[in-house]
Amino acid sequence: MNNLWILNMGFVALLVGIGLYCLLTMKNTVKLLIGIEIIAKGVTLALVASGYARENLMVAQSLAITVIVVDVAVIATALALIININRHTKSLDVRKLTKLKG
Amino acid sequence: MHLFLLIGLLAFSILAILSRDLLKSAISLAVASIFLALVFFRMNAVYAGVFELSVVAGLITVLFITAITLTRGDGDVAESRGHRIVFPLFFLALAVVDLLVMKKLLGQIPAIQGSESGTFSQVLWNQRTFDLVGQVGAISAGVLAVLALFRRDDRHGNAASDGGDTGGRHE
Amino acid sequence: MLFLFIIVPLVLAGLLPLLGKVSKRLLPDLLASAAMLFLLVLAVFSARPLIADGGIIQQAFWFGAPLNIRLLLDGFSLFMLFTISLVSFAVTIYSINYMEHYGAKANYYALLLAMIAGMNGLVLSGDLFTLYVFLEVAAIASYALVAFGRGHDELEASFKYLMLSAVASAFVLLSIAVIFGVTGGVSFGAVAQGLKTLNIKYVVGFCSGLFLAGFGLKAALVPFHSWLPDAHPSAPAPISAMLSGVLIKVSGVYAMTRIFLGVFGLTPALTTVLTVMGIVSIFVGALAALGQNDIKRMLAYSSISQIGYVVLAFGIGTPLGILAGLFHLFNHALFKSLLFLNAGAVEQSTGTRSLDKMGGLAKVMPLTAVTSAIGSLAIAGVPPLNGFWSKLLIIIALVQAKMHVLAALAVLGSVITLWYYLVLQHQAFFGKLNEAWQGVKEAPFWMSAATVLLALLCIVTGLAFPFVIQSWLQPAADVLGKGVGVALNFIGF
Amino acid sequence: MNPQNLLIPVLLPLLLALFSFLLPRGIKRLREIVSVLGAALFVYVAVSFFGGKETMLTLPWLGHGIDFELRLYQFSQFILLAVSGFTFLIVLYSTVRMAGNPRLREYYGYLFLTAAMSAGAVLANNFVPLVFFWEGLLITLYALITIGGKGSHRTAVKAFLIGGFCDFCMILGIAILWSQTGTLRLSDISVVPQGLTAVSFYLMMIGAVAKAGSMPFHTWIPDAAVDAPVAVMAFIPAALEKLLGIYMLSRICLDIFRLEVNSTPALVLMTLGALTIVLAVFMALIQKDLKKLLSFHAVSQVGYMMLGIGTAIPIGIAGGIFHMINHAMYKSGLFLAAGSVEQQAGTTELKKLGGLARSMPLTALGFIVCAAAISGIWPLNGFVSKEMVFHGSYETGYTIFTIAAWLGAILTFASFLKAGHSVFFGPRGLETAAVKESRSPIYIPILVLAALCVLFGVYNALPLRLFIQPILAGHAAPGEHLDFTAHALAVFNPIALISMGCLLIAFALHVFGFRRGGNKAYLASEPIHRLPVLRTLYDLAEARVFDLYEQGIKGLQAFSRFLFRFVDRPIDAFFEKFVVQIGRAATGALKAVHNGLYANYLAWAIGGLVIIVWAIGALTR
Repeated sequence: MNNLWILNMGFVALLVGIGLYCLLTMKNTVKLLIGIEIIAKGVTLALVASGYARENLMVAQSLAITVIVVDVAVIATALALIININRHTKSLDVRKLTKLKG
Repeated sequence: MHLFLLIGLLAFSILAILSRDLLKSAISLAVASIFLALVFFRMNAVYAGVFELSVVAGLITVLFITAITLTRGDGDVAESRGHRIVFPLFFLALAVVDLLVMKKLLGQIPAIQGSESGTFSQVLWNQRTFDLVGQVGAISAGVLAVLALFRRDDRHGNAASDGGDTGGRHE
Repeated sequence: MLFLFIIVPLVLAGLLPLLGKVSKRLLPDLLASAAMLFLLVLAVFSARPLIADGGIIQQAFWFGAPLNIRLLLDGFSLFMLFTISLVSFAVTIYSINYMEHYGAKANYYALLLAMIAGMNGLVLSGDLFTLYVFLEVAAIASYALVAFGRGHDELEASFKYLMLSAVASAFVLLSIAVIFGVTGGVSFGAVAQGLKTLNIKYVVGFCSGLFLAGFGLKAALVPFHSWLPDAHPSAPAPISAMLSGVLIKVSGVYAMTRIFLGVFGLTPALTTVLTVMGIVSIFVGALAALGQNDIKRMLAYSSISQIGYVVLAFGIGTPLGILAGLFHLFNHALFKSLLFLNAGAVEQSTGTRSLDKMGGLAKVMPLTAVTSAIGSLAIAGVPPLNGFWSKLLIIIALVQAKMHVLAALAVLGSVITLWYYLVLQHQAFFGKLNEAWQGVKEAPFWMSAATVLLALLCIVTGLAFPFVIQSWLQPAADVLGKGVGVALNFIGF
Repeated sequence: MNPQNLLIPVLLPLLLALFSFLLPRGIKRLREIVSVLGAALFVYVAVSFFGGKETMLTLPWLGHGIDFELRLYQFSQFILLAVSGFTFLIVLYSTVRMAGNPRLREYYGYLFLTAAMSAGAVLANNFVPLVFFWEGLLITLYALITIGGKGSHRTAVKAFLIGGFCDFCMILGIAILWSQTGTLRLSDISVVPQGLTAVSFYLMMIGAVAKAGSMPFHTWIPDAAVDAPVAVMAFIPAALEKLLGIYMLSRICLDIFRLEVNSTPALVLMTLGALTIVLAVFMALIQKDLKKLLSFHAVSQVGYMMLGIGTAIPIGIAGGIFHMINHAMYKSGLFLAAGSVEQQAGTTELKKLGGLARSMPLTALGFIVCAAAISGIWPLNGFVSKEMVFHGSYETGYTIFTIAAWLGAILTFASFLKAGHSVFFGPRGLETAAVKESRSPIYIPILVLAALCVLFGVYNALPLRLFIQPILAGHAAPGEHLDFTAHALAVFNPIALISMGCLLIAFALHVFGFRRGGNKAYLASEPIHRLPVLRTLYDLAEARVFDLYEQGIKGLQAFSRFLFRFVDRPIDAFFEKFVVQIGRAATGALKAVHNGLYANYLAWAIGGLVIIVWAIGALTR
């Protein structure tokens, strides 16, 4: 099953890659968060695929579930931050967040 | 079949990024999640699939949509149109590198058989208990974070409605 | 017993928001401080005998029933536990006065406790994945704590911190996934065992790179440091102290060191990359600090620089280098938290963080000025304070390892450090008293108590450094010095 | 006795110091009351220790032979008793004399800190704790001098630098000794000073005699006499530093090194002593300020002690040590009396004072007794100890030292005749018309000290048997005669007769000078002042040509000017033009690239990852 693992990992790389592309080029903070989500998807896929390849699927699934739960907490915090920021700047533009510099 | 599911996952992810409307993005993300869940089902990872479906496609999408509606109106940010040209180029380059490197890098790993034992719940409860504690921690940290960020303003002393309490940086 | 390190702060973190409804200040103050003191005592007295003959694995109990949780404790993790408990105790008693004007104390303490639970869990875990989970617990709590003031600066800093940190977590997790796919396990022992039998240098190198980027971002090594000068100054002072003093070390340096030295084994390639990153961080941090006008931002850049020293020392990989790195890590935890707490006291009294506007504060805040002078001298490496000894050890280790150029650069970096701390001290505390601060008062009791405690520790550690090294550092250095061997002993994990 | 108890003399004053530091300024009497009671307790502790068995305490400290070791034996019991006694008297005196000083809190704090450090230094049996306490004394001295207020800071720095230099010498000596003997425990070391150990002896001797205030390390004392509070002067340079310095010197000469009669180190020590006696007393003679005069005597008298100890003959050593305790008593008494006069009359300038004996009879009585004691008048204690030193120095065969000591005695008496005459007798000064006697806490310590002077003179058997003999017992050759009480007050021997003659000469000199000065007592020393060669020397001394510190400072200034012009400027230009510019450019560039854009920061991180992965890949073989 090694080939399937490589195929999966290839798609993981693509997902992470487009996630990073989103983070690098997009301006909307919510969009950035979606980029993070896509990276997280890639990572979950990587874990399950690795478990499948090593016939260690049960451990892999529990790891994946943990990742998902942690991810929810991160996303919730991030969205709370974004809503708070929106109250201050009346905008979702990440480029307006450049007050701290130097 | 597996390949098609993966391509579907990728396609909806790309859609989620490139779509100009945030709501469409969020929904595309949910669809991508469904595809990922299907991939999991195909790999017999039923529990992970169910979780992906319910939590990511469900809960996270709800969170996103709530946030988007809360910030809508003043939240429209025009993404540049350059993405239509830049992104395909980027994606192509990424895919080429991926194809070249991944096989070479991971191909050398010999296949060893794992020693799977027990059912899912046994594994989760008996081997990964510590992770569960971590999960509890992460959830409570997340809840506390949200509570802290949406707390009612009960500070006293200097009235700071607009972050004025850190002083020095307001020159 | 070790499980208490995680469960006590975690349970208390869950209870505090409820208790906060009953008593807004007294109860949270009391409970949080008591919990920290308890953990400190636990770390010093109870956990220490456990590692009398090397590391142990302890099964956790929950009301008498055994749980399937195995905690790993050896010299290194005990040392980190001690450092965490010490700094967090000082920070908690400092918060009693400082957090008054922020409000929502119960919530604040709950987050702080969650962060500490996360760090303790990270340190006690013997498994790559568990390490990641607790890393995230500490990180999530720290995002909220950075943004606790909810001003524009805080939110902006917190957001950037979160977004960069999330990427770092993804890198770490990807690496774990690959390692899992290669070896079929995630515990230290299984991974070390698996990697030993396989000959896949490039995959391991790739994973090391991912880990280095991920943990390097948590530790704020150049070029992954960019979030730190925003996040650390924006947070409330005790949290700045906590982040700079402990969090970047636990979630960055500890995790990195544990994996590279204890699981992967230090390769020449890693040594080169680590030392170069260390030296670059030292200089970028120091030079950037030199140009700062915001006192906390200067301290934040200085943290980057000092972390550079720690990583440089670990990168050498010799026993002396490891010892020096550990010692500097501990010392930096002491004096950087001290300096951040003092900066907080100044900010609270004067309402500004701008060095230009300060001046002559020694006259109105003598205690703060003195403790801050001790901290500054210690971090700049003036004998006989603790910073001097650890930097000296680092330089000796570099010379021993025949890295003469790096040694010279490390000395140069230390000169720049002295320079900007003199600037800081001079502009803030000496010279003519700014008219506006005529009525400024010394920091309140608990704040002063925390800073005095840390300042005394700086002096004591400096004077009695052989004792500190003997009793706390040597066991930790021994563990790291044994390299992968230690992880292999825990194979039955 | 429980060895742990040895910590009490160190910890008790330390606690009192802490109490004083922590007690808020507002509370009035409590500080004084607790201080006096605490000091009394300190005396009690010292008394209870006295006569006890030898006790050692060892607490592990830094390892490597560096332990916290204390040792109580006859000598340290005695010095501890003296330290505590003086602490008590000074505290009692300060309750009135220092009242109203705005820095009272620090004053009592540092006073007790000094006592704690002294107790530690006396008891220390390991060089490292010894140096620790010794250096601590330097810091408290600095702090106490600065309490004097305006102008005292400069003197404090001077005292600090001189003390620091000499202590550095001592540390160097200790280091050499350590390398030679391999141990830091005082009681384990006993070597003959030869070669490197002789160097070590000289260095440690410098440390010890400088603490005692010998020439040429004395110059801060007269300055401090003017700037520092008089209670501080009476406590530290007059009493404590003598006790500690001479104690240390005795231990160096008796225990640590085995000084042999007329060996080179012994001769060096004696020469230094004789020079100190003569030069300082010449300076004292012409002083026109009571406190300055006393402070020069404080220097001069050290010479007797050094001379006595330097003889390495039992009677000389006994004389030196006995002189130390005597000196501490009468010199403290004199300083306290001067303080009493200063408080009542507002000045200590001899010219402005006069005829105070009637209005301040008790102070005058104390002063006269103490002055008689320091001048060596039969049967006071000064007579006894000086005679012993004379005998000792005579027995070495180098009569020149004895003659120098006699010369010192002449001038000492002459200068005290002058001082006493101009302050307490003669016509009343115009500005001091309405002077009253001081209050009891001021004159009681003076009278106690004066009474002790008489007691130790008349019943000299008491101190000699009780204190001095046990100290010598372990060191003298077996069969040596150690009981000096028999000839202590004997006047019918050549040496004592010459001493008496000296006093007569001094009296004659005073009368002669008094007449020549137009019946003005404060001018009585002028004839000597105006002698051809001496006059030039005095002028030079007045210009501080002999003050090593001032000269050193001048030399340093010249050197630094040189450095500034030819070394510093070029380096500065290099820094200014090159380093600072580069630093500024780097800082500016770094500030510019930290532009706050998230994408920028993330790009660094990803770039960093790529570079790291590439580097690891390239470096992995």
